[in-house]
Amino acid sequence: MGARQQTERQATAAPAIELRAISKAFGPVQANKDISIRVERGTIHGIVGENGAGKSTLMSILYGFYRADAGEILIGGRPVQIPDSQAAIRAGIGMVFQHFKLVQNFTVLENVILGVEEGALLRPSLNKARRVLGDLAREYELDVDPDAAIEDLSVGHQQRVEILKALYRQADILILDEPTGVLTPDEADHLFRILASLRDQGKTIILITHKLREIMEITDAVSVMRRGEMVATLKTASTSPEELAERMVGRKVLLHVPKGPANPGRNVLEVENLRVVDAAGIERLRGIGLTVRAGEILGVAGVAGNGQSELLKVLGGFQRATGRVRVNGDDIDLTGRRSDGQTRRARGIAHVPEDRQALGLIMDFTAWENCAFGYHNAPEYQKNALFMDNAAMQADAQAKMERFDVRPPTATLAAKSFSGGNQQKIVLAREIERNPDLLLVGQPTRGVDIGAIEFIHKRLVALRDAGKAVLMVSVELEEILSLSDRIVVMFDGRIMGERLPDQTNERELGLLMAGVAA
Amino acid sequence: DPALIFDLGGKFDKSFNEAAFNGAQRWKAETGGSYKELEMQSEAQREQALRRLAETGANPIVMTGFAFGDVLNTIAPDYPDTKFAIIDAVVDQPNVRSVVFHEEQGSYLVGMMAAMASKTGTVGFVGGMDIPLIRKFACGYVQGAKAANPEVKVIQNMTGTTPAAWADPVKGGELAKAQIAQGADVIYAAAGSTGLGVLQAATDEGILSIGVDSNQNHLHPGKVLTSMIKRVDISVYEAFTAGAALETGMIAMDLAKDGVGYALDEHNAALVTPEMKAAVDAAAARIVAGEVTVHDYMTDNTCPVN
Amino acid sequence: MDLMTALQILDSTVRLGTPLLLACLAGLYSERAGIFDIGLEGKMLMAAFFSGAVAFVTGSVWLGLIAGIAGAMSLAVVHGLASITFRGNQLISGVAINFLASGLTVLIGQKWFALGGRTPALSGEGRFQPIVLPFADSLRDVPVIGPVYYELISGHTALVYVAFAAVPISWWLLFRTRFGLRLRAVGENPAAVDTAGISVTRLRYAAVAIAGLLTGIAGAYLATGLSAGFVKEMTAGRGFIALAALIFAKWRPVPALGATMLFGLLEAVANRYQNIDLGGVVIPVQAMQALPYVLTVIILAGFVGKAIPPRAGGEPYVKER
Amino acid sequence: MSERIPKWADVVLVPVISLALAFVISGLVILAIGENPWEALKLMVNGALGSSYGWGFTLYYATNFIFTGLAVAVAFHASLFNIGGEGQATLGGLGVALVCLALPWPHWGLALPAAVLGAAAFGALWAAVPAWLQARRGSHIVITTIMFNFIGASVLNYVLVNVLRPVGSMDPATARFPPGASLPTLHDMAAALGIAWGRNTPANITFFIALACCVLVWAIIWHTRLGYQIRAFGKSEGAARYAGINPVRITMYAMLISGALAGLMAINNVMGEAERLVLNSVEGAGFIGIAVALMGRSHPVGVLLAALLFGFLYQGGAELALWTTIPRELITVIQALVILFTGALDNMVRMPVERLFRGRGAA
Ligand SMILES: Nc1ncnc2c1ncn2[C@@H]1O[C@H](COP(=O)(O)OP(=O)(O)OP(=O)(O)O)[C@@H](O)[C@H]1O
Ligand SMILES: Nc1ncnc2c1ncn2[C@@H]1O[C@H](COP(=O)(O)OP(=O)(O)OP(=O)(O)O)[C@@H](O)[C@H]1O
Ligand SMILES: [Mg+2]
Ligand SMILES: [Mg+2]
Repeated sequence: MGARQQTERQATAAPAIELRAISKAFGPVQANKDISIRVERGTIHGIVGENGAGKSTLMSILYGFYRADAGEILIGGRPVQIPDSQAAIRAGIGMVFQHFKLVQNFTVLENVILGVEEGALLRPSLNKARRVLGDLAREYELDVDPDAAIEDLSVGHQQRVEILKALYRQADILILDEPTGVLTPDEADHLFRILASLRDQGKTIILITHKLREIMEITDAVSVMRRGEMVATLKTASTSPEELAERMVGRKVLLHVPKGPANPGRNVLEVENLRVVDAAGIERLRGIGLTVRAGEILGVAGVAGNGQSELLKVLGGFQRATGRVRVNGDDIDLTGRRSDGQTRRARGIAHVPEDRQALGLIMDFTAWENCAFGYHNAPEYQKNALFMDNAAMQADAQAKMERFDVRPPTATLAAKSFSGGNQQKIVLAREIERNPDLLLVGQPTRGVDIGAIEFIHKRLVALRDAGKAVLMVSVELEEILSLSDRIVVMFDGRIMGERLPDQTNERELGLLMAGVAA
Repeated sequence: DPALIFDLGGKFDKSFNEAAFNGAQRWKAETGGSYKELEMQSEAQREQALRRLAETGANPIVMTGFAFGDVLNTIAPDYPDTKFAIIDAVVDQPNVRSVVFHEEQGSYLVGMMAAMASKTGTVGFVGGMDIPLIRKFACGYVQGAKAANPEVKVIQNMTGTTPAAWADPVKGGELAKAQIAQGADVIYAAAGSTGLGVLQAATDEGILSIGVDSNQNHLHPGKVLTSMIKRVDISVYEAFTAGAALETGMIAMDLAKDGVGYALDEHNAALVTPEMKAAVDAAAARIVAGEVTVHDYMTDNTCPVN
Repeated sequence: MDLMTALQILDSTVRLGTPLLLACLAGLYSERAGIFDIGLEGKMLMAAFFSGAVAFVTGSVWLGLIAGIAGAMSLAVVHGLASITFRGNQLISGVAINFLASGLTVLIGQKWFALGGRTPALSGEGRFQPIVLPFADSLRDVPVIGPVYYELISGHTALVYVAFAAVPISWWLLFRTRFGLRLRAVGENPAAVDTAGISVTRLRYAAVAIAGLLTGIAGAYLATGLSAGFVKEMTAGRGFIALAALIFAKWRPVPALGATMLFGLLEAVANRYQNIDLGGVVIPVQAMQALPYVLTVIILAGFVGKAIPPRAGGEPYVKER
Repeated sequence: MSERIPKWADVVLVPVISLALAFVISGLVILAIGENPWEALKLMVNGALGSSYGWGFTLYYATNFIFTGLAVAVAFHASLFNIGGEGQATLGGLGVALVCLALPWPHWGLALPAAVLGAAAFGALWAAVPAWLQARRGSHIVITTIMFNFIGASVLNYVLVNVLRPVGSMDPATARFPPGASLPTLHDMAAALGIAWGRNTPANITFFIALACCVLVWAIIWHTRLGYQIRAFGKSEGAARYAGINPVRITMYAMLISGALAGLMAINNVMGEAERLVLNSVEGAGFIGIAVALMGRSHPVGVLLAALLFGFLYQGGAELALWTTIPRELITVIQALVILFTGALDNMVRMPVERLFRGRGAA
């Protein structure tokens, strides 16, 4: 069906949302250029596009977080002004941001009532919210402990809180920006069930995601953005992932990286009985044992918060632990003075951390400074005993960025001015190009667009094929299944089981991740 | 024209510098002459101020405060035709007049009065920073108090160790209250504007206080027992009057020269009993006559009594 | 130590702790809303001056109080403009405010009264007088309770009671009301507040204004409650001690009471016991004067642990860079 | 991201307009107290910059502020707020005094290096305790450095009154340092080169040490591994730990350098100017260092410029107070306004300037 035909039919019934000729610039960056889009009432409308395409900006304008430089917004056919989020909320719009807007040390209830309190005193509002949340939980399977502090909740639960916030404000139109980036497949399925039932009740949903599978599964229509422009709006039923990917990136993309059979060699990493007790006295790792061999990718699956982060931190050298870890047959100090990232790197362990912004990069440093981060003691970066060789570091970074297709390939830009996908490439370039014996990698493609996912996956496979050991932690089962040569599943600080990718499936892994021994 | 340089405390400190200012004003009023005055802005400017005044032809140049001593000692030889007068320090140069006060004598007298006015047998002393000058005040005060009443107890406090100690009336008030709580019913304050807090607290709590440097009796009429006055004004007035013919050498301003003393005026007349006055005046006479020596803390850095 | 001595020391603690408490609570509101405030000292000083000056000129301590609050508020507005509207550096703004107050008070004071920055001494209605609470006199002779009530609880100026009342009120306001919820949220995550449709700017201005109000009372207490008039630099570093207490209290109102009173107590003790003679070895007065600060360091090192400030503290809220 | 206005406008135009604003308001203040702002300005500029004599003082004050400013700046890079410059400089003075009085120094060339060591060591020592407490015990460095300012004042007071004061001296100060410890002033140095330069001004060779420290700090922060690690730690402690940077060690190093720099100020004021140690020799320079570092955006060049500006204000203002009836507190007000407008309200100027440039770009 042609786009024109579609537009004609919709002209009769007023769409839930219509944006006309929206433009927005951040200084020199034109984030949105003359964008028009219609979203029909009672549908789920997907928006896809590469990192930095302008999706979040567009939605933030709709939600009154940013103000457009030009353009018009119509809700239910009537033009409205949305100067701030209060106006958006009044217009029935709710938004779940890509980076949650929750107050970390507040309880769920407090977060939910923030801004829509009933009166000057909190108690009545809290009571009402507790009641309503109970109802919503029953209606949409949105359970969270209303008295838990946000910082103690898993990301999945935090997202539920965001959705509850929107529903509590009786939003008719719900915008979700990359909601599944941090969810397990189970949680994602759950979310989609919720979204579907919301749609069935007549609510309108806009879903931004990088995962085309999700678009195909749940949306009714999909809009594609590229470099700040709207390139197409399509009926989901009449398109395919391949077509969407091509329109997004402007070229053909491999959605699955081809990979030959593994050729595992000696044990590179041997972990025995690893235990970690955190500052609050909670045991985070309860006797982990695993091995990774040269020339293989070991995938560690699990719901976030089941000890994978601690495992990576221990191996990366910035969390104390007990037990035994050997790399290339040599014991590694887990508690003493030599238990730090520098020593680990000297042993040939490279680490791409889960949280690139908080750990992997110094956001205010330039790209070239970041490209030496952790390896700043390396001899090639030193001019002499006293000074570092900044020129050498820049040249080195420039080369790495070009090889890893970081865009823009400008080594003098600050890390924070790269998009998430490109930030991830910088970290990967730094760690992979060190040619480590063992690469630890957490959530390699979280929040990264498909073009970049393809690239990152290729590099990981290439590293494996070069005979290196890779330990990959990911909450994306698809990624785990397609990249790993062996899979272990973690639950509650333990290894629940080990599987081979061609002998298992998402369902079985999902059960293991839920702590149900298969 | 003569010139006057105030120390860092500033012209209006209600005590030392202000007394100097008053002396200069009196000279001005009486002679109709004009003079130049400067307030120090920082340590590094002492030399600058002295040199520039000397170069502009001011004569004599009078400065208040021992902190000038060292600098004056180095620059005085460069201006042999200029006369300098320094208050509170001894500078051994041919063109310098050094004026030192025997505050211990004045403090001795007010110490006696304190001990005699005290009903509790406990009197107090609040100093500013712990510097030798203030210990000199304290030591004289204790000697006087013990002379009047050997049994008397003297509580001594210093306010602090930073220059803020001279300008913290709140803390001054608290120190006074702490001393009152320990039984003191007459308190002598030698602590710059911190002392204002001491006098205030004493007044509020219904006990007596003793002012310092200038006559502070009027601050709380009927509540300030007396003030230990240090006639800086006279020194300045005399120096200005002498003009370029200023005699150099050391001048000791003591009781004999009326350089120090206690204040008696309409504000405290009712507080000072005839016996008190008689005793104090007698002691003053004996000191002048050399029959009684008040120990000067500065001579050996110790105080015979506590 | 007998009861009377203890009570006198505690009484002094209350007096010395009160300005710290008010300033500390002021800082608490501001920093809970994400605006660092190292200008507490300056605002107190400004308030002390204007309260002293106006109380002298009008003879009314209440007008003085209002003027003091207005003085502190005007600096609070400057701080708000710098750190909220113009998204400037909050530390710089605070430093500037301290300098501004220290200069302006003397400059204006000299212009008005020509006493080198001092105001003339206040008396009578120009000062806050101690309030004797009901039954204080009649209960005085009841053992223990009587003296405690008479010496310690009764007999302070109105502002002391205001300061103490401000503690539970602040707790209630911050943790039991909508305003408090929003205020705390804006210091933790202004984006959350913004996306909830609440004005970050307005909230932060409100917090800064409350800080102005409380420092205003603190300054007025110094000049018209504790002393009788303004003397230049009379805050003598109390704003910084209040800041230390705030961190000590981990930005909570009730611990703020504890922390400020602890500082007050340490100072009161050091005032009271200055020349301690330990069998021939006389502890120098300097050691006693340093004692409160040394003890603070020891307590901090030993018992308090890491204090985590409000997460968005010190950062201007910028949506679009 | 923010290339909305050309760099020159950001670095030169905006600060200059801000400064102008600060001076306009200062002018209004002067007017309000009944004086003539124009005359005042002339007097200030003349007094501070109009002669080699004025420069001699301006540079002297600036030297103090460079040291304390650098001290605060280095700590800032590690995200540590060192309010203790005052105390560290005080103790630095003690170090200088002990060194200078220890030996009958034959020549300043020998005394200077020793005094530099003494000053740096004592300053660093006074920063070391708060640093260690922060690193190991999590005690907030802001509080501990404030406390150490007070404790330092007490220590100095005790030492000067009871230990180092010559008997019979009224002044709580040390004896004069031996002549061999007397540093060459700018006048002496210029004279050696045949240049006439104001006599009897306190500016001395330490100014060049301060300049060298600017270069040194710049080199350390941006060209050494230590500096790299300090900056990384300052930006993100979590990331620093990931990279294997030891937080305790970096905190200690940063604060030791910071304290040493603050301590070095004593070379200028104690050894170079007073040639003896007096109470309160620091005179608040430690606090001005905070303003200098903030205004200088923690960059040595910025610190240098801000220190010069404050040196100018200090000297110009002092001249004003010396020769007119304007109270010296006017300087404090002008300083405050300069700090406020250039440091905290700079966006007030930047925003309209941006609009101006955007308008021109569109046209
Ligand atoms: N607050 C901001 N200030 C300045 N530039 C911004 C801001 N937010 C976004 N941008 C820029 O606008 C462009 C669009 O960003 P936006 O976040 O809308 O992209 P996106 O499509 O959501 O990307 P992603 O898939 O990474 O979430 C980017 O180039 C980005 O650099
Ligand atoms: N407030 C902001 N100021 C400046 N740049 C911003 C801001 N917010 C986002 N950006 C920039 O926008 C781009 C994408 O922004 P966004 O936050 O949507 O993506 P991200 O989460 O960093 O990336 P990804 O979606 O790939 O994970 C990045 O270049 C980021 O630096
Ligand atoms: Mg994104
Ligand atoms: Mg986005």
